[in-house]
Amino acid sequence: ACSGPTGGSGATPSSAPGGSAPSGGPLKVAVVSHGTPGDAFWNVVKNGAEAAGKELGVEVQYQANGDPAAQAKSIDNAVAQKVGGIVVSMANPDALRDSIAKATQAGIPVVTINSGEQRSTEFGALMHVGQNEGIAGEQAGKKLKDAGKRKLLCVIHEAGNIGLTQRCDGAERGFGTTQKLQVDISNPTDALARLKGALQADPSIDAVLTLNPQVAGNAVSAAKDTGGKAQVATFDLNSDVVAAIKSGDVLFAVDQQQYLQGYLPVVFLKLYKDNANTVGGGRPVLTGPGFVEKSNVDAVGRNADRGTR
Amino acid sequence: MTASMPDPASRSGVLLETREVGKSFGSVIALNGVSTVVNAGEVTCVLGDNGAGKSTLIKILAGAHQHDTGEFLIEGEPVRLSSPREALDRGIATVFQDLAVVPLMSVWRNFFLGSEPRKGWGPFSWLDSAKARATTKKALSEMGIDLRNVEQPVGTLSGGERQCVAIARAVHFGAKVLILDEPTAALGVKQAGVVLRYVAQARDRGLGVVLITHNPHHAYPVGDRFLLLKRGRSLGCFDKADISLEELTRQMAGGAELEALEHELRGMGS
Amino acid sequence: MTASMPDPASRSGVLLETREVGKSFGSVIALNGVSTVVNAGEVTCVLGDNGAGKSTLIKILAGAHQHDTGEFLIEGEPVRLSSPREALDRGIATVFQDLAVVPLMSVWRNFFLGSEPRKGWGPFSWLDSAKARATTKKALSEMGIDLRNVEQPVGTLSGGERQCVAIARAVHFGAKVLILDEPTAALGVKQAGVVLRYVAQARDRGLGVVLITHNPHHAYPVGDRFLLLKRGRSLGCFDKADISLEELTRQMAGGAELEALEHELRGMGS
Amino acid sequence: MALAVQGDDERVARVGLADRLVSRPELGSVLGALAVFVFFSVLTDQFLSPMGVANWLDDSSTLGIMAVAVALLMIGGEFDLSAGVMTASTALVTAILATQLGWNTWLALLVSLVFALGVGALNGWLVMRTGLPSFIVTLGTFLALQGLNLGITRLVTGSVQVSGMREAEGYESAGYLFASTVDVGGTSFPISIVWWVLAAAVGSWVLMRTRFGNWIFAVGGAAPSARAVGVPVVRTKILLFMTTAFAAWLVGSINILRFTTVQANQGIGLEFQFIIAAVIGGCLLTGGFGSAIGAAIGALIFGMARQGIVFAQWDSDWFQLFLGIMLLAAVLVNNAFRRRAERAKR
Amino acid sequence: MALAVQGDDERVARVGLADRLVSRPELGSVLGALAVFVFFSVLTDQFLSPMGVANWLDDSSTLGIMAVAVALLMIGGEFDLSAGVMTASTALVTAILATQLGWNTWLALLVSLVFALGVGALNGWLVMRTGLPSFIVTLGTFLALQGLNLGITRLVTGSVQVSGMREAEGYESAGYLFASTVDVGGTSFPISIVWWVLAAAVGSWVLMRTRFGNWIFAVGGAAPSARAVGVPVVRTKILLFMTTAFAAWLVGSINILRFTTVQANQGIGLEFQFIIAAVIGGCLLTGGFGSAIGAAIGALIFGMARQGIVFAQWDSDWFQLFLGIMLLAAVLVNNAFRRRAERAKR
Ligand SMILES: Nc1ncnc2c1ncn2[C@@H]1O[C@H](COP(=O)(O)OP(=O)(O)OP(=O)(O)O)[C@@H](O)[C@H]1O
Ligand SMILES: Nc1ncnc2c1ncn2[C@@H]1O[C@H](COP(=O)(O)OP(=O)(O)OP(=O)(O)O)[C@@H](O)[C@H]1O
Ligand SMILES: [Mg+2]
Ligand SMILES: [Mg+2]
Repeated sequence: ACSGPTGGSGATPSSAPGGSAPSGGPLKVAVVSHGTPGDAFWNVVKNGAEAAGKELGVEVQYQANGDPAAQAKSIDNAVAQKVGGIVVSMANPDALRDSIAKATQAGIPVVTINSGEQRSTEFGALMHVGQNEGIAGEQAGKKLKDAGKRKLLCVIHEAGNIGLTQRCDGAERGFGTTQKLQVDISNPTDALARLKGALQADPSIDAVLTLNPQVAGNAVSAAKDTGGKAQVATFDLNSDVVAAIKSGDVLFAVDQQQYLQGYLPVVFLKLYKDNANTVGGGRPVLTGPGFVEKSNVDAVGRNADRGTR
Repeated sequence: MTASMPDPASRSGVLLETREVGKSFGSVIALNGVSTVVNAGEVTCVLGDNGAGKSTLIKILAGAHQHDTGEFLIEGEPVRLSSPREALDRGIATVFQDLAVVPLMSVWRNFFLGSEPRKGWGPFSWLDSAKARATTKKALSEMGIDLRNVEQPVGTLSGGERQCVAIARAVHFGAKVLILDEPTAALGVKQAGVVLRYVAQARDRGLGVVLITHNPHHAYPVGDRFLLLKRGRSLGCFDKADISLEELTRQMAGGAELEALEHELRGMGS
Repeated sequence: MTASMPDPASRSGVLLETREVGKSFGSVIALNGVSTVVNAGEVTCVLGDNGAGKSTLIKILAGAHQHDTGEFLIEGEPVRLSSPREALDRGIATVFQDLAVVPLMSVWRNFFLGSEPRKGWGPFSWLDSAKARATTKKALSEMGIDLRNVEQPVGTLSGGERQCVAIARAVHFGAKVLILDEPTAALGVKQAGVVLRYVAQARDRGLGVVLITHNPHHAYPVGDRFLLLKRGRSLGCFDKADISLEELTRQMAGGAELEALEHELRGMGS
Repeated sequence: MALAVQGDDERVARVGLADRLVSRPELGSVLGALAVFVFFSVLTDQFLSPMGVANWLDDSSTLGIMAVAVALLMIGGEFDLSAGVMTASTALVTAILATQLGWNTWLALLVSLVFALGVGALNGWLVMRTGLPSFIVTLGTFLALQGLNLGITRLVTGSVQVSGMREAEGYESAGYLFASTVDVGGTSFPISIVWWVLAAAVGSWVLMRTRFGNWIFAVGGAAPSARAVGVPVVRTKILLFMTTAFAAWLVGSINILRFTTVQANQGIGLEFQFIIAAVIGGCLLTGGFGSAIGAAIGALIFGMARQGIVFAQWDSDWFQLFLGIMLLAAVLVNNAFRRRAERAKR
Repeated sequence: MALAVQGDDERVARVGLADRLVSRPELGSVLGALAVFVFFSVLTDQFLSPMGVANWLDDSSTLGIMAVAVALLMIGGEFDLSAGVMTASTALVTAILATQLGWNTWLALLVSLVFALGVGALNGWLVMRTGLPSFIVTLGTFLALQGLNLGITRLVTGSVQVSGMREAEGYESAGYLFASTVDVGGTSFPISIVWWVLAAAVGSWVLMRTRFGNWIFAVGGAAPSARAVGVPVVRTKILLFMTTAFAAWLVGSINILRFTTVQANQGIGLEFQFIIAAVIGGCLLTGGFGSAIGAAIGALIFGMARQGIVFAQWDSDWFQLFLGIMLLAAVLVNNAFRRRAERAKR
């Protein structure tokens, strides 16, 4: 494999990317995300990265922490390990600036995923894969507006989670007046009851956007129990949501194809190391948002259970 | 308190006996080679300084501790009681020095704690609380304690009333042997009199009684036998005939040694 | 323990005086109209049953409780001590019945707890631990307690040793008045003798001493004045000349009433 | 016999009378529940509508089942921080066995029950055996279970949730027991409300009317004294830990059968809600005092407040603040009541 | 004088000797730290590299600062569940004042310090005033602060994070104190490590060498006894709560100046890590026993294990499981040590 310093991307001030990796052994890639451990969305990212690692013979190591300080420390850890590449999601870019700088200074190529695309180049990242939670939310909002909805309820299932807040804010941009509701993902009974309560309290709500497939299931029950006027859209899939899309209970699921946000960076880093390829030419590689609707649910749905959609 | 007398055959029998019983806690030897007997229809008094091991001895008799050395016999049979429950089941009821009441629980619940009367079948049995309340009220009023309300938490009773609850409980459940650890310590003279009268009564009903006290004036009138302990060892076990009240008092206060001290203090005094 | 005598002028002075002092806890009247004096160079003994209010009285003297009624005077000046700290600052040191030691802390830390010797300036001062250790060791060895190690937690000492730590501390910090609540209860006869000798010594140095005990044999040799309490009320305050040991013993055991009881018990006995 | 010694102790002064009323542990919670109920009934229209009522009863129900068990444990003088995650662990065991191994739902539920009781017994055994505070022991099992939940779920399914219960054999019959709804006047009430009422009733009955209940008060109030009069302290406490685990299994089963899917990180943080409900219901954190009914009402306050806030369309950002203030207020009021009661009775 | 009464108590049998060694509270944590250190040094290459060392020292540092303060509080017999969120609250106050109101960083830090000390004093005052367990009181402030953090952040910024500290006036100088790095042999170590060592040193010094330290042990070991000999119990305990709050302010300031941004939900759950570090470090949950150095080492174990797991490339899914088992093992070992020590010394 060639490991020449070709610097195809102007974005990296790096020296030899391949050269800094431990000689011999397989490429090591650290993935550092801002999802809390056990988060459904980020689980798919993890699966994507691990699948790519397995296929390409890359050692992938996944760390997740919602606390930006802990995320920064995970990046430092990866730098200390002299990994061959770092994949990081930047929900809170400022907090990660110094750590990412440390990585690029050490000649480790960094790929940003999911959030923080505006700051990606500024921080010296190789490229960005995926797209802002805000944009995903905005498009979902637009789509609901196009469907003729008047009033939207956006459901945040984890208090203070930055990614979820960005999605709801995006939805508001795309849709207009949006009401926000906070539920507790760790207590499904409470989530259901609160959804019902919110729909009852404001009967003018005719659309619900949930950010987690389990909450989507709750929202569907809540909508049915309160008269069935409100329609549900959600982020992410599970088998229940797939069934609900088929039956028309769920209008659509936003599909950020986050599997790719895990998978592609590993491939890109491998290519970069072996072949000095870069992708995107300084612009983000978009993974979505796609929408899973009645029309395409059959094709997509099968994979939700495997943890790849 | 029905005054039914047990059959005379058991009246003179040896109920409890310890032979050279000893007990250590870690490196502390709390009791060492103590022998005594408790006969039916007699009162055995245990006397001694603080820390002499009185409570330790009766905790062995009551199943709260196990002895390390020596032998402990109940009606001639060597035993090793593993829990207070077992002692109770063998008819040995105890009033512990720290009373073993639960302050936040009501009087009647404390009274029957560990020996609750039940109604119903098997796992679906429930407390016969009406009976428990009535029995508690009766047992206490027989001791001269007339509580307004047996639902009152024990923690709200005065020390003396609390003591009476514990004693009434032991008398109620004590089939053969009644053990009282300093029952009169928290009591005024009048109540102490009632307790001593109780002891005498239990003795007359044929129970064996073990009475612990600091006060020779309380022990002497009711006792038949006096076990003197000092720092975990026995100073001897005297029958009432062999010892006078004055001698008992002197022994307990460490009389001889004190007299010497008294002289010395007078000498150096102002 | 330097043997410097205070000037004779203060020797016969009244150090502490209570006039009809009373104290209630919620609805419990623990103390009611108790008067006594503590003179320099004299020992005032407080005697009484359990729960008589002895500890409550000396806690008022020691600043741990405040009296509700009556007057409390220190050297003629009416006061109301708000904390044990204040009492200590006025030269009144106390050995509480529950000892007021912290079991998990080392001996020397306990000894100086609340009155730590310090080096350095203002907020940056630190414990003079070398001095504290040496002082502790010296004060204890003067009491005849030779600890291997003053770093040992107090909780690992025997009850007697623990008592001696508390007493040595009080003697060390007691400038004018020394109050001892049942100091001999946990002690064997020998150690009790040492404590009584200490009391006598403190008295001879001109301190006023308040001694509480259950044991008239301990009280009589050293006491100059005897305050008898019963159920929160004073039975009287006697000078040594006015009362004999026998009378004192009888009073404490509730003698007269007991004699009546004794007759009764004999009558019904076996 | 009966020489009249009588309670006329001259040392006891006046005794308050009206104060006798305030000595029930659940009094504070009943008043609190009334206040919250009236407040939201007046403030919002939907709160008193049949559907609104069903809504807050539903929310209170699973919390209430746990609160009753946790209250029993707390009265028994112990703590269980692992109770929240246990609701997820039991659901996960059931779901994995039923969906991944294809077991019959009933069998899966049974194994999950055995698992729960085992964890409860382990908690109790560790606490009793080592003499360590239950806070630290159950904090350990809390963390361990949390790790197991995530690790095993990912290992088995590759995702962080297990779903598909609906297809499992025996789902219908089990669902009927744990997850059906009961129609009352056109509004459907989930059956978990029945379980909640049942738990409160059984808990109260056990506590007040059985020998075991007597023992619970005793081991929490004064364990050495209880042992001295023949109460099997170790057995009682271990059984209490197992009761909490059983309740967690019940709630886990209700959840998995009702929602047919379970997330690996479910249940985290709920342990505090259980404790808060029990404390609002009048349980003493230090043991020996409290009531099962009180805890159930504490859960009701919780549910009403939580849904009332939604009905009133308040910003849910402030919910935690409200919760914290409610907790502080509740314990202060309970505390004041108890002090008055104690003062009155001295 | 000195009549030789002497310690020859015939009732005390043999006394163990070698057992004297095991009576230091921090012994368990030192051994644990050594074990973890050796284990990961052998297992992975990078663990001992300068950057690796910087990494786990960094991770341990802020945790260690808090652990020392929490250990002091725990030795003083109290608990603070609000300590975790406090690290976020103080950072938020600083950030909002500096970025939204444009205050000078130093002034913002000062106000935030006053806020922290106020909350600490409130915690302490409530606990001492009401006599309630600190668990329940600080659970209340924990919830209230959590709500305030979220509510106020969203109110002021419309999002759940505050950023832009770098542009604030005085950022440079303040950052120098709290968030700079120190180069040692080409590797940069964050200055928080210095703060951590300082906290451990000051904590130990206060605990072992000052009068206040003596009082901490006393109020935790036996508060009534301490009061009886003239220790100001209330003042000591309130000061301990304020110390914890001060440490939270220090950590909050380090975080906000280093990362220049703070999220509203930061810090939640960390309170358990502080408590765990203190307990691993040998502090007794019931008070009166423990060491500041031990807590600092407990944090070190935590940091080494957390980063070591990453170095060893273990699956992070199982981290919590590992943590739970480590906690249980640590307390069991500490407990066994202490029992042996006590048995030996009886
Ligand atoms: N559980 C225990 N662990 C260690 N030592 C103990 C224990 N129980 C008692 N001891 C010790 O054993 C000795 C005897 O104690 P015991 O309670 O039997 O004395 P006592 O004669 O009842 O004294 P008192 O008159 O004060 O009640 C004491 O030195 C005590 O410290
Ligand atoms: N803090 C308190 N709260 C309520 N009641 C109290 C308190 N302290 C003491 N009492 C009560 O006051 C009365 C007198 O108690 P005190 O401790 O003074 O007795 P004592 O003479 O020292 O007895 P002993 O010989 O047992 O030490 C007792 O009835 C006791 O229950
Ligand atoms: Mg005893
Ligand atoms: Mg007393």
